[in-house]
Amino acid sequence: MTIRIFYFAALAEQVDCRSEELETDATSAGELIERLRARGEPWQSAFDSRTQIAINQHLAGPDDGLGDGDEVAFFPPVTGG
Amino acid sequence: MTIRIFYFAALAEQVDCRSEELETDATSAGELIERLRARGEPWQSAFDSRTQIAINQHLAGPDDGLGDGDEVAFFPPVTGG
Amino acid sequence: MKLIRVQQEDFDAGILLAELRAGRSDIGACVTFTGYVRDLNLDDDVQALRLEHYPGMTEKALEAIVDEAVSRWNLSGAAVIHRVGELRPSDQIVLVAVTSSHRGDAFAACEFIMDYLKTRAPFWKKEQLKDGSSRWVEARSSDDKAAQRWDR
Amino acid sequence: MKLIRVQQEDFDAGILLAELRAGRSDIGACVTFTGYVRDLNLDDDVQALRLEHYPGMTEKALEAIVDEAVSRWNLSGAAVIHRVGELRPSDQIVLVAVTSSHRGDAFAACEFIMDYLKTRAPFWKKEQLKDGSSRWVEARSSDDKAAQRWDR
Repeated sequence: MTIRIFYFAALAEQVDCRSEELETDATSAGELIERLRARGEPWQSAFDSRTQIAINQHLAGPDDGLGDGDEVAFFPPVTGG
Repeated sequence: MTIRIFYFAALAEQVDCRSEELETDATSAGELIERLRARGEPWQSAFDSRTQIAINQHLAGPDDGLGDGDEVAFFPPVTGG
Repeated sequence: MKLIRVQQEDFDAGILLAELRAGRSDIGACVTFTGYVRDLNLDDDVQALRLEHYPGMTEKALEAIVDEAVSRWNLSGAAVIHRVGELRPSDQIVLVAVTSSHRGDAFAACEFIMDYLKTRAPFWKKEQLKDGSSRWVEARSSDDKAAQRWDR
Repeated sequence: MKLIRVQQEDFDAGILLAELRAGRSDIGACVTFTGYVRDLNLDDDVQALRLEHYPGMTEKALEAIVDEAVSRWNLSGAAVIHRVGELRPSDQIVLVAVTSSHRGDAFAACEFIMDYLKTRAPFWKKEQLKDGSSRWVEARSSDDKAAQRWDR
């Protein structure tokens, strides 16, 4: 299935990528992160326990499932306000 | 000694008096209230347990002492804001 | 910076905030409370509100409340404007504005000032009703409880 | 009445409040929070702040936070305006305004919205320093704790 991924802020700078379209069989956000980290550096260390996840523009957790056409976003803890 | 007394809001309307100068030997605000109530109605029932007291423009209690020239005020619970 | 005003005229919160923030670029947070005249109380149509106060004591009482807030929280500035005299529904009655580098302090101090003002500042409201009668607004026990939360 | 805006331009709190109160004479209380850019952070002079966000999700996240506030408290209206892009010290960043007939509800809801916004709305700040360098602002555990107070 195809997934659209967005990266923001420090995380986007680290992996030097703001968005990509990915063909993947990852069934959860956590699985998707593992596939991305398997690319090696800088991907390997760009994700950590504080990395936040959004699926279809709603905050999500690593166990939340993915479907074809989903929009997934990864970013550091937010600092607005 | 001489005391200046102010009455406010519903209490002022009840006793039909906004201020007066009084020669008294009352040594506390509570004692002063008793002298005023001794005047009979409407003074008798104008003061109750909710009546608030200020001495020299600071909130005070019935046990607080009075001195010559003091400004004493009596009023119902405040309702500003 | 401390501003205390008791006045008949209306006020502009924006102008007051500018005064409170003037020359301070270390202020991260401002919390304001504005109170308005409501047109309904106890199911009766309120046509107007008359605010009586105790000139001389009012300013002292407000200043004491603000000083207490300044002693309890880390504030950059605090302002209280309270109107007196004849007011109409939707009119502004009171503005409390608190600035701080920490939002938690600004929220707590602003609410504290309002809760204390409601129970310690010598203002009294009298409502003019549609039928021509008028009545003094009764103090509410919920206001006493709100103020007691801050006791220590 | 619910207003959510994410914009580059500055905003006027007075105009927003007028929108929020329009035609409502039953509103007794309004609490606002305004956040400003500070010129100092970690002892470094901040020259400018760049606010990045996640277009599309930002509005949804703010709306969800406001909806949650509306479900928890008795509110007449709530507004959130958040700026993005390049800001300067003393600039306004964010305004949260809540109206209610009860001041306790207005205070709680306004602080709740800010605490949730700080931890759940996809904004990120990058500081431009005097020496020409720049850095991402770090999330603070005090903000997490503030938000957790509202968990249930």
